Amino acid sequence: MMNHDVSPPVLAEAPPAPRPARRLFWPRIGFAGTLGGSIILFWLVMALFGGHFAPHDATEMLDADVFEPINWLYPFGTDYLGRDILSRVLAGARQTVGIALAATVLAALGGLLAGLAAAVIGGWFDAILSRTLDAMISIPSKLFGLILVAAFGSSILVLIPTLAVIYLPGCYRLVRAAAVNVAKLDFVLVARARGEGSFYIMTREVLPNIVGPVLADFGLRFVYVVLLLSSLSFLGLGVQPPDADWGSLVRENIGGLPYGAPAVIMPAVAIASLTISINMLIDSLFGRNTDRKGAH
Amino acid sequence: GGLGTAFAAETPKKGGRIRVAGFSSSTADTLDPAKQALSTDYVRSTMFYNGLTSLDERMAPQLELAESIEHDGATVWTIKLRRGVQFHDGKTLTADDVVYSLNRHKDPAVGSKAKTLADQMEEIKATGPLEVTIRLTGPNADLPVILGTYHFKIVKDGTTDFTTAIGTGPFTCKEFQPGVRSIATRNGNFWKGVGPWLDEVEYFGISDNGARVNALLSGDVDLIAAIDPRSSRQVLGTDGFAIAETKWGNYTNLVMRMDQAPCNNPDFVLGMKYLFDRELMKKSVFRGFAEVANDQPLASSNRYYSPDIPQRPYDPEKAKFHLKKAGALDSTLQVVASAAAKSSVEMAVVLQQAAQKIGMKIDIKQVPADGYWSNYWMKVPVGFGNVNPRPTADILFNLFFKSDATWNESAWKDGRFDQLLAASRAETDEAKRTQMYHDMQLLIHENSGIGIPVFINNLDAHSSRLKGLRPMSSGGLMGYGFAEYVWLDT
Amino acid sequence: MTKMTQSADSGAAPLVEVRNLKVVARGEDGREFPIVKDVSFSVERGEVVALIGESGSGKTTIALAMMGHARGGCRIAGGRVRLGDSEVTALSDAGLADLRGRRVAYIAQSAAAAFNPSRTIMTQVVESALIHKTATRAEAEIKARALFKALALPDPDRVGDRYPHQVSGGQLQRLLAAMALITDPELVIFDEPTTALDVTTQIEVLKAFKAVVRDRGTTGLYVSHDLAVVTQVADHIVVLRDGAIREVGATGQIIDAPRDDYTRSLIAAAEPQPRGAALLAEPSAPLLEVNGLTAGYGGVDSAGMPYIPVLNDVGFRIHRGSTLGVIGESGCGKSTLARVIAGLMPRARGSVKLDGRILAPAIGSRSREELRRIQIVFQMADTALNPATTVGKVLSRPLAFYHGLSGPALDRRVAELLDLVKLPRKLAARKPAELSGGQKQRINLARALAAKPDLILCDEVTSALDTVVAAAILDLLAELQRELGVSYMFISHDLKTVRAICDDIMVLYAGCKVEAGSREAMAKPPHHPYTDLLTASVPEMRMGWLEGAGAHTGAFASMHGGRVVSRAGCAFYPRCPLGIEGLCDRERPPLRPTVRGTEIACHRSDGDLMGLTVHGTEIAGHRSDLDVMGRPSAGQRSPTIAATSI
Amino acid sequence: MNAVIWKLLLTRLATAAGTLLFVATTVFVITTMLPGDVAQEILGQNATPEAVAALRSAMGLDQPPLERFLSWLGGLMVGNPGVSLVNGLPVATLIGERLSNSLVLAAITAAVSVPVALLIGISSAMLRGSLYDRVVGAATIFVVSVPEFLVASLAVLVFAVKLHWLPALAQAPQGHDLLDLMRGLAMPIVTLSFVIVAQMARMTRAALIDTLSAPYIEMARLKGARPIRIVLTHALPNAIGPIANAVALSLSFLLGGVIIVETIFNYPGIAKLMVDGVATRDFPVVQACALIFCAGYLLLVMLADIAAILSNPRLRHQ
Ligand SMILES: Nc1ncnc2c1ncn2[C@@H]1O[C@H](COP(=O)(O)OP(=O)(O)OP(=O)(O)O)[C@@H](O)[C@H]1O
Ligand SMILES: Nc1ncnc2c1ncn2[C@@H]1O[C@H](COP(=O)(O)OP(=O)(O)OP(=O)(O)O)[C@@H](O)[C@H]1O
Ligand SMILES: [Mg+2]
Ligand SMILES: [Mg+2]
Repeated sequence: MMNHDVSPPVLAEAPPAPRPARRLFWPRIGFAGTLGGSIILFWLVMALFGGHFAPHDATEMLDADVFEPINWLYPFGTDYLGRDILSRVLAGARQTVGIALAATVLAALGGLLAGLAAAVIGGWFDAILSRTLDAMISIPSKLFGLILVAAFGSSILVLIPTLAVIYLPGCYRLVRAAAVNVAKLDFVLVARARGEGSFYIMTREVLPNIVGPVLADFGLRFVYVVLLLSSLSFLGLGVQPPDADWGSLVRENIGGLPYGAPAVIMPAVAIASLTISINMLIDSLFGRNTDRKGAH
Repeated sequence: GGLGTAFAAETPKKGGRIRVAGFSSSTADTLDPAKQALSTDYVRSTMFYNGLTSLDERMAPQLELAESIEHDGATVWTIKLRRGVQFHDGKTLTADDVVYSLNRHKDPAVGSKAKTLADQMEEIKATGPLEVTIRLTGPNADLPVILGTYHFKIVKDGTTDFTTAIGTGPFTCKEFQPGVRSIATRNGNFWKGVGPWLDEVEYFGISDNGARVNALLSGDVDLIAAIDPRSSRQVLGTDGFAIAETKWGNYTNLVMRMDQAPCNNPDFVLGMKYLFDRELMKKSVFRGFAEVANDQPLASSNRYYSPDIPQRPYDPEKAKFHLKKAGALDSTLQVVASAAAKSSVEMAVVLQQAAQKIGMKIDIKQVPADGYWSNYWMKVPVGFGNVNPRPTADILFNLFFKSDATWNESAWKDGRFDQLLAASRAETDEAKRTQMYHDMQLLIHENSGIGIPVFINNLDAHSSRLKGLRPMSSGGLMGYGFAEYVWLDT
Repeated sequence: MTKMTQSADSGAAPLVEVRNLKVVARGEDGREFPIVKDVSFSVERGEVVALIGESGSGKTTIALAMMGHARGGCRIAGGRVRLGDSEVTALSDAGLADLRGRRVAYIAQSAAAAFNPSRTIMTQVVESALIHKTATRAEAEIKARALFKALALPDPDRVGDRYPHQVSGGQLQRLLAAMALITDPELVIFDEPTTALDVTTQIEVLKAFKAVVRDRGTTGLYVSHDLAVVTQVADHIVVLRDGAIREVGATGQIIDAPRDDYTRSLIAAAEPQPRGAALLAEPSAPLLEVNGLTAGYGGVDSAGMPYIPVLNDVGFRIHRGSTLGVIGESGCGKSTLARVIAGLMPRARGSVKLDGRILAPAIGSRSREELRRIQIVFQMADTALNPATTVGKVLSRPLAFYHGLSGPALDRRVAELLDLVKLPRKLAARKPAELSGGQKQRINLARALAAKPDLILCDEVTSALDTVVAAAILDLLAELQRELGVSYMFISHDLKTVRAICDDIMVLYAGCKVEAGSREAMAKPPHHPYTDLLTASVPEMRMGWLEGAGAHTGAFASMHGGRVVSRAGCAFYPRCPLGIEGLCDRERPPLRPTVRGTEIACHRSDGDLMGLTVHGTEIAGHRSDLDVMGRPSAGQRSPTIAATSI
Repeated sequence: MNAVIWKLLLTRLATAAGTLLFVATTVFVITTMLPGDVAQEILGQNATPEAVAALRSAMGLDQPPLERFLSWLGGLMVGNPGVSLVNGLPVATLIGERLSNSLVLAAITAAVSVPVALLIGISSAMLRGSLYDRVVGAATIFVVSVPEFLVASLAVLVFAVKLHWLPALAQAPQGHDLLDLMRGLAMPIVTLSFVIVAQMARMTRAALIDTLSAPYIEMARLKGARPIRIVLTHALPNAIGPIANAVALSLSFLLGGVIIVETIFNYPGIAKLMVDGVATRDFPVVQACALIFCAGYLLLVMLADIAAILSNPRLRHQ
């Protein structure tokens, strides 16, 4: 039963065959999934056009008091410099959704490829890759951040890969653990015996069988990236003022907490709403009906 | 609670233990007076050591370990020491200790922060068991003040191990862990006779402002340093607690390198100075706990402050005019800010707003606090600096405005200023000297590439049980010397 | 529905009554389709009723319904199942829990999968007794050991302390039975308990089951696709097809006078009729030539020899358009042989030539063409299919990969392939999880065919299939051979089938080639003692055969561990009735030609071997004079005999 | 202990050595690449070129990096991680107490959060798809997605400032009895648990669901086993592998990743030490910390694998 250091529903669910797919996809998502999906959609729209819906200029210091409570003029109150939080959250959607999503996808893809390759190719390749990434995990992200700012200066183009690099090893570990067990199964042997290349085996034979765990992990990783993003921005690597991603919004307004200022609560809520819905969507896509495996 | 309540004078009571939280602590904490970098170090050194002199509320030197100080022509100084002062280990103070303590600063290997100041002491020698003679490279009337600064505290002759502190100060060092905490217990035979009142002081740093305030309000600590202005409402809102505000002339300034484009154009510099919405900064960045400044480094509390320079207003029109003239409107300006320079990021944001209004685009580049001073400060065309007040205007000007000063932040070269500076130092007639300082301030205000929008006041918070705290223009926490004077009202 | 008046105590209501049972399954598209349609039958107390039908006909599904259980994706859609006085289909979850394992117990199709790998066998065997509090742990364990004995398990006192992976498949199957019987349930369900076993083991298991059922008067529902087996154990037979009942009757009647013509075809197919020898057999140069092949698992030592040796100096040839049958009991190295030839496993010694050209040991260094020409059909049907892809995709890939097919042409070819292996085209949209064991096996075969290979290594392709489908598949293989001149290496443990379809036969024992020759030559003695054992173990479709067979097969089928043999000696020695102490246990017998033109690896002369034909008496005779040679007597050696005499 | 485990141990230790060396090198390279060095950082605003140069040579920073690295490495080999550049104290003494603090915090947090996570994971695996499952799932995600500094500050505000139940600052464990310790560390522990519980819980759930679909589980059901029994005695033992792995990963965070908690609760732990080290370019300290984190991580992962093996007889009896 070595296939038990696989985490989630490995052989369980996999994307339906292309032809029937279109018809079959929706019924499986269910309520939670649809809800999650629509919230994500909402934030995506905001990421693109958030600016237009913003009641105020997200960066202007209105002559309002700081940390104002919720009121008609400022639905989410004002921040530590008297700026409108609603507008800033909407504007922050672009930073957060854009960067964090991009970085997470990058990390996931990187980890996926590396993990699959390690599992399928194995041998030295696997050993070296694993050790290297083990080492990377244990080098603190702050150092990474610093060195990267120092080396390339701070810009989104540096930020995204940095985040990705920091989260790649974790993803790799998971993928590899799952893939190694799939790669041992006969149907992979069949593909090898057919003379298929490693890439085909990685993507067509193994990948579909570990999509579940990978995505489940993706959901969680996204949360971490969002949070790390803010702390890197704090280091100066990342989103530059006056713009701010949601994490940074929470951070810069933390002083409002004693006054129960919505300025600190609302961005946190925004983060939660996005991350939760992403995970809801993923769960409802791949977490469920793993029980179908019963038949033999 | 309320502002200033703590300043009422009452008769002190002996005894008690307090916990005090500074705003920073790191493994770089040191008990070596020469190496001191941060207020946390100053607090410790004033607990454990004494200087030859000390500085009072108005930064005027008062005799401490020195019994008398005489000079001729402000060049050769003779210092007589108090008799019978004992170090914590019982050894009595002699001239050798003083000579050793002062000479250390000149040795590069020590890495003293005061090396530049110490270098002007050409010769330091013991001219008697309790007499030290110092010959300066040139006349300097301010030597007594310099000797009152934190780095020139007196240590025992030959001390090289600073894992603990053997000084003559009001407290003895019971425990010291860099970056963790230090515990000071009352020095039974403190030479002054009066004070200190407290039995024990535990001192450590909490770098997170919120945590610091919460620690105070939850009663875990009795006194905290340098709180964020935004937390003032929270502290004042809770009874049993008070805030001590110190006007001390610390400022965060816009640094425009006049040796680089675009700042090499006077119009640009002037335009930027007009672009400061000083009132808004005071209001929204510092919640009113600041003092509008006038692009020159001396605060109104300073005894050489020049009141008759007209205040430069926030004037978008004038700004636009000059910046247009400098051709800065149609190009994007990059301003570097960092947490290292207090509140510079917020100030930059305010500036950015103002610029936007006149159609000028400013990009803020926020950079890590780590290595800011070595990598960005004075290197980028437009950035921020943060300057603590110096004991004397002379030191301040010498450090930051003299044409050949290492930290001539804006690379501002003005022969007339330099002459005035040199003259003022030798000048012993107070009236003449004052006038010279006023002129120098005007020059800075007019021509230098330094924009100083506000002076930032320091806010300490404490429980009302803690009495005897007084503001000192040399810095927060009574110029870091609170330990000797405060007492607990039980 | 025919009431079974023949049963012991007529009058009393039958123990189990199934009325209009309907089970449906949910497909990928969420739509439900019936897999068991309106099935009704009943089982009297103390009798064994067999469910028989082709793979995929719904046997397992019905069996599970007896316990009110439906596999994931399926559900009981209608009808009722009554067990004694309780309506199974109406029970609550708690009610079902009380029923299961207590009043009705289940022996799963695959014992290996049914045991929890991380717990000792004993804990799992006694578990239901503890759950239902029918006994204290101590009592339960005592009882379990008794059962182990009764089920002819070696070392009954300690086998319980082992973990599932530490006992052989046949033993697991029996342990599973013990697990079922520990609570003396009223009804025991046997789901193809012997399908996965080789004949020699199968016989023991069957005998054990039968003995136990008889002694305990247990009522049984026996699921199988093998008429011959069912004939031995069942009183009544229910014939199923496509989830519907075709015929019900007493065993004798079904065998001798089947009414339904599907039943007839089943019976007809039971005895596979020999096919004509391959067309262009002998003259041509061999397609595949294997010499001195040695291989194994667990890494190699300094000498390049594997730590877990499996194959030992095996050599043979396969001619274009002909079939080599490889036969031997479970674990003798058949699959390993196939893997080595296919290049999936390194070989330690020896060579593999295709058309005279040596094949590289590893796939990586073989050309795509070489790979295409040799295709392998894996034994484990379900692990050989990617659970994530539909059957259609599984079949399309080789077509696209080797022959560059695409679009409609591709779809057409896929459909043809499904027809070839007698599967409905609609299966193309399904995932492996929704196929029955046999269906998967056929998909595997179809995938191999898709490559248009010259040689197919068939590893137990028909073992999981019922006679009809199996026969169809065999016909298909023969047809392809005739048309395309494909060659096969046909791995099986079913001598009958091998004899029927293969031109040459090779018998493996413990990784050694013990006998080989053309089908004709192999038809008559002399045989290697092991070959004889195999022959004798093939069940015949005649009631009471089992009891008869017991006489001698039992005699030496299960003398495991009775004698020790050095690695240099003859591996079969411990079970051999003719073994010569001091010779067979020391030297490995060389392959030698026989009078019949076969090769045999045995120290005994043809004459001695001739004498060993399958009659209890002769064996007995042999044994007695063996005993003279001072070996432990059969009584001690053969647990089976002990078992049958309780 | 048996052959398999020993073999694993040996190979792991060997590779671990390699990995650690790799980490040390990388960290060293990074620290030397970072602009500004310890001399500048010490002198801060007073860093005149000559002063810096002088201090450098005084500290021996003017030697070529490779030389410094090798001498440091040599020291390490004989068990001496060098002295801090900023305050001249031996790195060992700097780390000593802080490490034990960190370990205490990590240990207690683990002791609290792992059971909780398992409980959540198991229960939601048993009731998968149910409302409970969804709610709990969402809740765990919510808990992680709230920035930890927010959680921490909120906790302090409520329990220390408003209710005065708990101290706002975490006391370092020195001679307190366990109760004090728990009181002093309650909030840091909760905060940290918030961060790590989610991942462990989700992985547990996933792993269990995976095993729950194995045939032998169906068999257990057919034996009449009740759900609880099925999960605890049949599914769990077979899911230990992946669960242990997830736990290991999460716990490895407790050594290096707790900087925020250490700052907010002013808890002198090793994470803060490292951050200070980075800020002051005090590379012996940074090195030592990085190595400790790495070693801890490798150790945890190894333990996880051992757990996986022990839980799997097939591997155990190879
Ligand atoms: N989970 C499932 N979803 C959809 N269809 C299923 C599922 N399980 C089984 N089936 C279908 O139900 C039918 C009966 O399956 P079942 O396993 O009962 O057949 P069987 O008679 O036991 O076959 P075998 O002898 O190969 O085990 C098959 O056609 C199979 O494809
Ligand atoms: N991966 C493996 N590692 C170690 N030993 C193995 C491995 N696979 C198989 N074996 C052993 O090798 C021997 C031959 O296995 P193989 O699968 O070839 O037998 P087989 O003849 O195919 O049996 P069956 O008829 O049951 O399929 C068996 O004893 C088996 O236990
Ligand atoms: Mg079946
Ligand atoms: Mg096999």
